[in-house]
Amino acid sequence: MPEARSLNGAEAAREALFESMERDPDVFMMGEGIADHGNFFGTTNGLMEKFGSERMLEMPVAENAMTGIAIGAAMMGQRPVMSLQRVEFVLLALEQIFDNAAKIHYATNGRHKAPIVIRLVVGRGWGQGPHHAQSLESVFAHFPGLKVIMPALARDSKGMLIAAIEDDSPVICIEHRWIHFAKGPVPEGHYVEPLDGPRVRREGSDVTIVATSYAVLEALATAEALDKVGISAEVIDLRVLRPLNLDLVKKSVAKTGRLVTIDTGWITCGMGSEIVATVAQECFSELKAPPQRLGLADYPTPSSRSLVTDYYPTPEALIDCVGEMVGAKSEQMEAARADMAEHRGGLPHDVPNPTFQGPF
Amino acid sequence: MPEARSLNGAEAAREALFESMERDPDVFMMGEGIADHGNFFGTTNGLMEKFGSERMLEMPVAENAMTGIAIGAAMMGQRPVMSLQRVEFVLLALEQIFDNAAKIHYATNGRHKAPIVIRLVVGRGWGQGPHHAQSLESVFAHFPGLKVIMPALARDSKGMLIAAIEDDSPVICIEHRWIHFAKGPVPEGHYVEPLDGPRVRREGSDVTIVATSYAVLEALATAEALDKVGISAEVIDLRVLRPLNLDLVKKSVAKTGRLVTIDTGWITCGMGSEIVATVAQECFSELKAPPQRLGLADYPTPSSRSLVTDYYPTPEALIDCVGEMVGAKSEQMEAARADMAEHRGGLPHDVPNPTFQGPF
Amino acid sequence: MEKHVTQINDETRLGLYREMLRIRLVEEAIADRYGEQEMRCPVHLSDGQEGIAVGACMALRKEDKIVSTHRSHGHYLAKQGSLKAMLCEIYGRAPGCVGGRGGSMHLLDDEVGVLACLPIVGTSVPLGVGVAYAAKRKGEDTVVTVFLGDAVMEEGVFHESANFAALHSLPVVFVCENNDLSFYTSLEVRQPDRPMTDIAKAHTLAVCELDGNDAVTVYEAMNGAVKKARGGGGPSFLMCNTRRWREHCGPRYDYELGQMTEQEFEALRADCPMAKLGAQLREAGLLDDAGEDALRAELGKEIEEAFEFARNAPFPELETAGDHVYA
Amino acid sequence: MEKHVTQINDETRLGLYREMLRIRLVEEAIADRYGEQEMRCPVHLSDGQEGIAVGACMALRKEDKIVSTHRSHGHYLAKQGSLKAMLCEIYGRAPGCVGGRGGSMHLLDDEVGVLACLPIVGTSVPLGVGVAYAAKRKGEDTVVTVFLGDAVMEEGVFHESANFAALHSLPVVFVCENNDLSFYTSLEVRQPDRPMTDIAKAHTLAVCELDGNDAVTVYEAMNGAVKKARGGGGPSFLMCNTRRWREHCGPRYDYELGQMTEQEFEALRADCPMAKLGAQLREAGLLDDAGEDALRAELGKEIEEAFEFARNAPFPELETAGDHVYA
Ligand SMILES: Cc1ncc(C[n+]2csc(CCOP(=O)(O)OP(=O)(O)O)c2C)c(N)n1
Ligand SMILES: Cc1ncc(C[n+]2csc(CCOP(=O)(O)OP(=O)(O)O)c2C)c(N)n1
Ligand SMILES: [Mg+2]
Ligand SMILES: [Mg+2]
Repeated sequence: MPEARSLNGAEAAREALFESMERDPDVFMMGEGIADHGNFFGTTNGLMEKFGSERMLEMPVAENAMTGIAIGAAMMGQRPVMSLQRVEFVLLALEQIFDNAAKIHYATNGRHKAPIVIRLVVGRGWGQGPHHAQSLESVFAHFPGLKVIMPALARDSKGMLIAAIEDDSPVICIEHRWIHFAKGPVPEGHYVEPLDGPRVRREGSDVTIVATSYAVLEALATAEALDKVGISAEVIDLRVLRPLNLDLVKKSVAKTGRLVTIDTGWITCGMGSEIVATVAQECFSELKAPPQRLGLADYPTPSSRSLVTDYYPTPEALIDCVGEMVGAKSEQMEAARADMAEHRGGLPHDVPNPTFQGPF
Repeated sequence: MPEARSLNGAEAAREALFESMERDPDVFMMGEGIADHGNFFGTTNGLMEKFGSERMLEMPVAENAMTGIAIGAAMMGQRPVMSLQRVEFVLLALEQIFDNAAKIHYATNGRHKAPIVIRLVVGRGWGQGPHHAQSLESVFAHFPGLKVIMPALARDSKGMLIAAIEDDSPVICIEHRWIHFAKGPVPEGHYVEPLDGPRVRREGSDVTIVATSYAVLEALATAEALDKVGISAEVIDLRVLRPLNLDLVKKSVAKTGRLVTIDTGWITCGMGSEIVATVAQECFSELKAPPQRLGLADYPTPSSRSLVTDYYPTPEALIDCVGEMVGAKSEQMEAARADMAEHRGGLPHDVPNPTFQGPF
Repeated sequence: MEKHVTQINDETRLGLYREMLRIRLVEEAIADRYGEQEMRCPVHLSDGQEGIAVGACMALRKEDKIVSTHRSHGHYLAKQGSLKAMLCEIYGRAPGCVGGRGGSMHLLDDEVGVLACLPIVGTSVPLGVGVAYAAKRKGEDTVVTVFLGDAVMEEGVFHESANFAALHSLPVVFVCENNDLSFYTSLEVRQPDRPMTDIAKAHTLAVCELDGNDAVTVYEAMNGAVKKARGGGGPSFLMCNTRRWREHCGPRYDYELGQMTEQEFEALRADCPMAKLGAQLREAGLLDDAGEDALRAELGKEIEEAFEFARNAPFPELETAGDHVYA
Repeated sequence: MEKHVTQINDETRLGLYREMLRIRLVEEAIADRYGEQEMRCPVHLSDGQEGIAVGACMALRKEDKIVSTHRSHGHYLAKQGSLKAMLCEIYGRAPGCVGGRGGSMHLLDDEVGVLACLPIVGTSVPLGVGVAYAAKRKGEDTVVTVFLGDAVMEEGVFHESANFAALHSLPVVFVCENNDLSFYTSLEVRQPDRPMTDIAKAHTLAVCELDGNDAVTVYEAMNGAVKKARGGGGPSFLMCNTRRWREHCGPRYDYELGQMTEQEFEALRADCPMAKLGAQLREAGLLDDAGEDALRAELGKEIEEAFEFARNAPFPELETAGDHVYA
């Protein structure tokens, strides 16, 4: 595998698109404003110049037909990468996704395929409000026939997107805006990060934390803080939400006996429910403490910064949750909290890192 | 409460509609073919004659706008009962349901309400196939702001539907076709079965079975068979899937130490996942055995009868699951299976009872 | 739309008749046997509407593609989809066109370009447009025909799809079967009073309204639309007026449900696409009783055999039920 | 559509000017202060398009309702929505029109009929139609105005909603603000080359195309459409051509992003709805420098005060964040 440089998630995704379009003329991008000056959160820089408007297809604002058109084209061997700036826009196209994309291979007895990729961005950010900040991964993950992925590390933002484009099944790729800003090593050229399941991102022995997308980055930072106070957390990056392969999670829980999940979406009927249920069912005797779930507060996303203070699962909430689970002393938890606060360097809670200039 | 007669679920729902429309002029029905000769699975007999086309509003085939129109009318104090013959038709309208219906009260800081009822029918039946037999309750149950109900008993088909119509929040009412055929006592006149949570339908001490909709009827029959071989099952009818109140389930598990859930939909990210996760989290020390989940096989619904033989959770599967959980002997399980077989009287697996004439 | 008057030859006219008769006999046979409860899936029969299926598909090449709806038997057969595979599908048997997974509402025959017949109203429309878009990208000269009912004009996705097809001048022909009904609801209860073709025109589709019960007219209009599409001239919309004879779903005639009187029904049925062309053929000396009998015998035999085949075909193996979830 | 020439009086003309100026000054003030990062929500500014908001809303009664889009400041203000509540909402403060829950894309003021401004393209269209349907059911003579951008014409839900409004002759006026853009994509990349009004006509809406940068024209056309709707004459569609000046979302002018040259931008901005009416008023002796200054001072004061109010208003209490999930 070629040498790695440090790129952010957006640059990494851009390379995935670039490499894929260069290798395979059947790959094309479609969406609304995909080559505007914002370059789709920085993931399409220069692609229009390189590949032209035929392969950077600007679409009418009509998500339902757009999705059906993508599926129809994919049935004929094209590989469309449909990209929408917010998860919510695809709510208009769920009939196409659930009935056609997810089922076409099955319902044609294997005759047809729909190798489409649908990139959806979770609009966490300043004041996005009720219609622009949903995540909804567990909704997609309910449907057999779909693959659902959420990359966290920049390396995956590239390698998993390439894998998705090369996959013969329809792939929903949910990209959290804040992973677009996060840097990490990214190999040059073409490579694939397989869509085969979770990865252990940090080993530990006291508790298993299963996180997804941006929460992985937060969990890793929190795990550092916990480590300093003597609590050893294993952090697992879920990566692939459907088909769901929890072998690694079960193995980890067999070791730690404790499980915390962090959802990017709402907790009720979320991914954490599925993970906890599976672990309760299959690692029953290994569990030392009741498993716990973190995720969004159970109401729509309010816009005002004062209302979202604890809407998203915070490092503090994770520290509390893990601390209680392992029976940590209050001094330990205080220290871990203080460490996290220092780590954030006084940034307000609605800013992921200093490069973030919100709100759009 | 007035005296009860025996009606089937469809007749019970019809009475709910009749009573509600008679009491409140703001209540009206809308949908496609709602007063056709099939009378919407027998739930609208005579309503057109009684209330006229203004209140039995035949709509263009346009589910997305239909839903938005219902919400808009509801904002102005109307109480539309939108009815669709298959759950799938509403996939075209999920943007309206998730963004507007679910969030309008929250996002207007309590100023607006959307008192709509959306009745959706699960098309289990002969050869309905991949696009006409989905259930999807857990998808709706993911969204704060929606109420999601699935009546099982005829008494609830009426009383819960009346409650839904009188509720100021949007209610998704998922009606399994096969509950339309099942008879039970139904009081006359107006009464309400509150949307407050599950009900224990049968008491037991060895295992808690949480079922929904048609599965409740099957679970009750299976519990009889189990009882005869000395296994005492408590059967809980989930009824209200959002907001989810699991107090009764937790109490039951505290007693039995064992939990089986039966989903009407797919297991992964289904209601059972949520129930098992909550129980694992909150009744950890009371559990004597790993909780189990039943539900649809993890693929789209095939049409051919030979392919659906064990697609739906069968009484046999439930017997096996419970038997293993309580450590029953194989003779016990054989006997319970034989009893269930006798109970079904040799009916093929795709027929709920002799009145069923399928397929539409 | 430019009028392409095709000198339709006798062979083609006879072919149209034959294909209509074939569909008619198949639908009647399904209706006859439906009560046996061996075809355990919903069926939306299309007798009375054969003129459109046959007229449209006769103007297509084998490589051309079609997509259709819940009421697709006629389209599938007119495009020469395998009869045996269709009946096996309806009977839920393994040799069914999708192995018994879909039933009557999921017909498919890739060999002859029947790509997707799907039961959700409007759902196949953008698929067809996407197929045409792929053809255009690849520089193929395939034409895609999108069959749709009048109710599809009410679904947003039709408009979205037509907009895109027009914008990119795609090789698509939208063939609208206007039978006035959605379930049992008339057009006038669902759409304002105006020619539906106005909608298609507004989307800049080339438009033609015609008697869907006249297969020759449909064929000629279709020929024009296909030529235009194949030549890069962009999408057309044929509005074909017709009536279905049977209940929305199932084997009974509409009057048997009390939707209309038997007289009304007979009046409606008098405008039969098959009878219409049959009379012309007889007048032209191309068909007589003997010819008709021979045709019926030949087709009857084929159909009988296909039913036999389907009824005796094996069911799909339960163990395969979970195959092909992922490609 | 029938042309209702209203004898527009001087007061109304001055009123139109005043309201445009008010919106302009508000948007400019937002743009000026946006960089402070205290308004932590997206803003879609509407300067350049005020003629439509003001012309349309001036023809409405207080009880009449409007619904709008992501770009709703102008509509909200023209319908006399509370400026303080709007700014508080944008600043995320408790007295915001929805208590800080929605931000700029969820404005609402029930008191004056601003029912729902929502960010998902097309989502408020059927809501507005449903509101009109309720009014009709209840026999009220309320008129509902549905503001929409040109991109909404591409969304299926527009067509579905227009079909229903026409079918039931509902008291709706669709006011389409055609600024040629969706994000930064021109109409020609999104729709085929034809008048967009064809679509509305095909749905049997009464149609009028006009210069959206001429508030008087908009007002007059709107008067006609409202009268028609109120009288039971059914829905209309006003296509108002205009241009937005700033980036799709945010405070910068479009040329600052390199979307066009500064010259191009200035040419575009020369067609200013405010300047246009201002010149007429001056010519008619209804406005002079002193009058303009007084107006600006008065409005400037109101706006300044509203900003002061918003910036000093309390944030909503965190404990209330979970209220009102269920009614
Ligand atoms: C989205 C959706 N809504 C409703 C239905 C139920 N439905 C099935 S067929 C049909 C009527 C369609 O009428 P049309 O398109 O004119 O076709 P026809 O039955 O007349 O051939 C309806 C409403 C559906 N299948 N899908
Ligand atoms: C369903 C949906 N698709 C896409 C978007 C992203 N989006 C926000 S505004 C906008 C442009 C809409 O253009 P138009 O309706 O003409 O309004 P304008 O911005 O020009 O005022 C788009 C595509 C959205 N909000 N909702
Ligand atoms: Mg029809
Ligand atoms: Mg625009």
